Amino acid sequence: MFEAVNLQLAAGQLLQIGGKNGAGKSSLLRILAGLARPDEGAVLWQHQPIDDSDFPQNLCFIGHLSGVQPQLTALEHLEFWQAAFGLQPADGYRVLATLGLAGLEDIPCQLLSAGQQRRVSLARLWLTQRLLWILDEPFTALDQSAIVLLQQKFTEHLSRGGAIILTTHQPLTQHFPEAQLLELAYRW
Amino acid sequence: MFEAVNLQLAAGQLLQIGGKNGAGKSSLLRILAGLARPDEGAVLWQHQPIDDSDFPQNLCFIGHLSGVQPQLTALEHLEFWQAAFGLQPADGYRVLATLGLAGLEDIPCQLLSAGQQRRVSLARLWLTQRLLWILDEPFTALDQSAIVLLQQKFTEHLSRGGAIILTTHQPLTQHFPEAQLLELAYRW
Amino acid sequence: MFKWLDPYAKPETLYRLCGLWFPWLMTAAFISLLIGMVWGLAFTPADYQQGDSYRIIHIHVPAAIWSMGAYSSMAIAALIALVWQVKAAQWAIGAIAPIGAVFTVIALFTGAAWGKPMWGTWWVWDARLTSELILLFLYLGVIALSGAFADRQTGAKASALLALVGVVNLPIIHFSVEWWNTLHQGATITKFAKPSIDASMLWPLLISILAFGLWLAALTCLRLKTAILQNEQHRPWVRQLVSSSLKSSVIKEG
Amino acid sequence: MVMFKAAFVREWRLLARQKADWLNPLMFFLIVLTLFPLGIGAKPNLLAEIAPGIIWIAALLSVLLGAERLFKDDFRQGVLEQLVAADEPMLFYVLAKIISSWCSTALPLLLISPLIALLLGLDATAWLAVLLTLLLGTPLLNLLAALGAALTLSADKGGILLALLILPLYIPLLIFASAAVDNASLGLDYSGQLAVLSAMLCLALALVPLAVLKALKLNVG
Amino acid sequence: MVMFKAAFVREWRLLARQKADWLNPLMFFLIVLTLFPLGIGAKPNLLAEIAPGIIWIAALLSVLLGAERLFKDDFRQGVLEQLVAADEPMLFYVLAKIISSWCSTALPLLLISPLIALLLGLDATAWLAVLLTLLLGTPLLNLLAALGAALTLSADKGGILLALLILPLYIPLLIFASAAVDNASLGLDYSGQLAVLSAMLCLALALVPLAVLKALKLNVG
Ligand code: HEM
Ligand SMILES: Nc1ncnc2c1ncn2[C@@H]1O[C@H](COP(=O)(O)OP(=O)(O)OP(=O)(O)O)[C@@H](O)[C@H]1O
Ligand SMILES: Nc1ncnc2c1ncn2[C@@H]1O[C@H](COP(=O)(O)OP(=O)(O)OP(=O)(O)O)[C@@H](O)[C@H]1O
Ligand SMILES: [Mg+2]
Ligand SMILES: [Mg+2]
Repeated sequence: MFEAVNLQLAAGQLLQIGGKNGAGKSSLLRILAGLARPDEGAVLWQHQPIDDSDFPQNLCFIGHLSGVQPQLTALEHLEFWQAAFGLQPADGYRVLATLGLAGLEDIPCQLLSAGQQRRVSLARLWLTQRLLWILDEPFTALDQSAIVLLQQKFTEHLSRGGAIILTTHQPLTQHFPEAQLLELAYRW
Repeated sequence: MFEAVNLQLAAGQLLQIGGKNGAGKSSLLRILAGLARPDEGAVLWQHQPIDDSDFPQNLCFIGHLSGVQPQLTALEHLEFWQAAFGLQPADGYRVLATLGLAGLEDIPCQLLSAGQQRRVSLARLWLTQRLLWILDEPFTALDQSAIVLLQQKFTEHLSRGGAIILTTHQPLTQHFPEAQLLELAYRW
Repeated sequence: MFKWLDPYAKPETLYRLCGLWFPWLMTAAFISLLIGMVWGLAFTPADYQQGDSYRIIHIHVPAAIWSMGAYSSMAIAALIALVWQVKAAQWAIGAIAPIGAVFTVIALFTGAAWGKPMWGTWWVWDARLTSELILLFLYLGVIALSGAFADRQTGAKASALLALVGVVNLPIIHFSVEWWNTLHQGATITKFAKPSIDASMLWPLLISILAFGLWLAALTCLRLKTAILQNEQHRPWVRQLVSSSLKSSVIKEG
Repeated sequence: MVMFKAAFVREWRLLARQKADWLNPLMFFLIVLTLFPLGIGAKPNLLAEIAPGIIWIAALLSVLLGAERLFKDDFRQGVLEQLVAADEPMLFYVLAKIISSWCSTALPLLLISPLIALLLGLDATAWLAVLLTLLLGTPLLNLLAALGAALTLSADKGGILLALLILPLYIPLLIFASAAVDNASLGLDYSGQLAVLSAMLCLALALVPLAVLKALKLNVG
Repeated sequence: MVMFKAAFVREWRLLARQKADWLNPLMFFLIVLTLFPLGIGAKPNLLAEIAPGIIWIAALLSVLLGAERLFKDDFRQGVLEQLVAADEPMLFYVLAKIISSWCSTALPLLLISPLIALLLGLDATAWLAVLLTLLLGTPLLNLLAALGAALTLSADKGGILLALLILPLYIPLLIFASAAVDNASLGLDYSGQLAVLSAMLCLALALVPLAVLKALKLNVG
């Protein structure tokens, strides 16, 4: 599917994967996240194949699907992920308030709007201390203020030495002048 | 939920409903499309309540959900909607090719990428002669070229006397200087 | 067609009406229940065949009849809710269903208790008993369905539809004793000709039946009142009601 | 009519794509049937005696099990909301769904009924009765299953709520059908039961599709 | 352990939110039980004879019917892919799922078993045997159901494929369990069958969660 993709990412870097619909961005992200296996080649994490390293413990992946359970409330969603990440219970209310969800913490997520659900899903990024974020079109359904918020979070994460790989159809570069861009070509 | 929304739309007009996440855009669209019943007030079509008029026969609604069956191919999807709209069988291949899906007509839609699925879903707009289009964030998952394509289609539809109501978080105005904009405020 | 119904369908009016009726219904139910039970259980002669065990009839028959009565009224409410989109009728379904279910349980339980001395077994799978059991399942289905949706409105409407469909079971229950040969008693008092039961037993029984009916109505009013308050809690008239009742209680205390 | 054809073609394409949709109910039916001899022990007389009831219970459960998916996918993917909004002739859509679900779940059962009769040791008259009652009864099963599926569409309880709603409605059917087969194996007349079954079927055919339609709109709106 | 607790709490919240999740299997069980007397006719002797088999078949079907949803929602909403990618201690997640599914589907059956014994006319010894076999057997049912659910996760065939995969595995269980109850009602010793059941349970407890884990990863990747 891909021809000779070769990429490296250092700490503090953001990599945007671009390309038209169907170019293979999502497929590439799933390979990078270890969810799919490449036909050829390998994904390395600190010079080791990801299967043999502590790569999964350093990864936070959010794909096209939000991972938000419709019957649970936003707060309960966060509690679960805190435990899953092995974190101390933090103040979920605060994170949700940052994301503009104050007052909606106790409503089943299925009653939230599309953008609000996306925000709940992205709230994981405010919790985790993991190094590598792999995000597939994180800006979907978000309004401008939420996009700004998320980009600020990205900047903060990068400045702490984290790395981000993401896809999006909206141009990013003005906010992240140092971002790498990998264009995948669509060929059929 | 809403306070005093009052809007009118004439033929050839585009109405963009704006507002932050959770402002009530989707809810408003569902009410306008007759899928939900307003607690108070009424939706009129050519001066008649929509329940009593030929409104549904003039409507093409595409919401947050794509309406694409994962197991069917793009072509089969189109055939179904042609029949449902009561149209003569048209050349599905041509429409799909216009949308950049040439060569993918016979693949079950679940194997397509997110943006390609969205394109299949939007292909209905190329088929129908219905007057009013109600679209909830139609640009989601689309790449730049597809967005341009869709906006051209909008222009064409408007020039033919059609009307469009849509929501989107991306600014539209430079392409449609005459578009009306209705901003909903988010209040909790 | 039912325009005269409209004012009563307004939640506020309905709430007042329920509040008005409830004390009367409840007192009437209580008094007739007392008369029926005391007369029936203590003062009527023992049956020459069944001895004293037949006295359970004073609970069994009213509960059984009104388990069906409750279902019919629920179905009527469902029809109104679906056809005329009356919200109050939706709430009425939710108000009646649990009461009806309890009546059904009582009928089943007393029937089983009566069956043990009469037929020598708690339970047989005959048509009357089974269809009454189905009635219970239908009630439970209506209750379960109304609670199964994230959107309450959808749940209410869906359960209304189910309640309507379930009406087919009512004739089956009633006529089961005629259509199949069963262990259960044939129609003795609910047939149109002269009841085949002695008057000294009939009168207390009729009073008990009346009492259960009143009881059903009273409880429905009560539950409907609560349902209205719950569903309308954000409306101005409820707020007003609450604040005025708060004020009056303050005055009393003061 | 165009809509009916389109919906029907669509259903058959889906069925053809997923052969399991019609193979599985059949296999489930067979497996449930084999559970009984295993659970009860190999007592031929006993088995022959309970055979009619068991055939019917297995048929009923296998229809029930496939019912949940009937409208679920179309609902999840938003097909239904688009149809409702455009007020397409939804009744045809509903009918096409019900008919093709009957073809895919019940028809195979009819076709293998001789095999079942053989397995459970039923004679020819009893088998004929089984066949006739299945012919009259299974459309009713599918109709009611469609109603249940439509009612529980946006409920997040899955198949078991559906089962709960529908099984009570199946019971009259079960009673008459197994009584018919019972009578047949005793050599008695069972035209009365067949008449009742036909009457129930006619009633359901007239009313259920409309109720399904109503329920679908409820769940989408 | 933290993960186990978190997953467990999450499951219980979901259950508490949807009471139907544990009420419904119970009701389904009861309704299926009532189907038999109806289908077979009111013949008390016959019923008592087939009662143990029937109880077990109904239990099996009701566990089966609830099984499909076990991982489905988490898969559809992308929870699973996020868990797998982050390599969370998935085993705990799996265990929490299985245990809470047992608590919600099988435990209620145990609790109402006296009522069932009454309805089907079983005596006290037979009831005890039913209770003991259910106690040993139902965890096995849930374990296998979880395996089936995990295996068929990304297949879009719904519950019926799952049923096909799992029912054959249930058969040994069914045979031993109903033999035990049969023996009990004849006044014979049935500790042998209980021993076999316990052995099967231990084996499954050791192996199935790992297999489930593997199957989940397969379906997500
Ligand atoms: C669990 C067992 C039983 C159930 C579920 C049951 C159910 C019912 C129902 C539903 C009715 C109302 C029928 C109607 O109004 O059409 C009824 C009426 C009645 N039952 Fe039972 N019953 C049971 C046991 C018994 C027993 C053991 C007796 C006495 C031998 C009995 C005597 C009666 C009588 C006398 C009536 C009034 C009949 C009439 O006038 O229609 N029932 N029962
Ligand atoms: N059935 C419901 N019950 C209660 N609240 C609801 C329901 N549906 C929507 N809401 C609330 O109504 C608000 C508006 O939702 P809506 O989906 O219309 O927003 P939106 O403007 O489309 O947002 P987005 O840009 O995120 O799509 C949200 O805050 C949501 O929580
Ligand atoms: N399992 C599969 N089998 C066959 N082809 C597949 C499969 N999954 C994806 N594809 C094809 O691979 C291509 C790339 O898909 P992918 O989802 O990676 O695109 P994408 O770049 O993320 O597009 P988008 O911007 O629309 O999200 C698509 O053309 C799709 O048809
Ligand atoms: Mg993609
Ligand atoms: Mg929206």
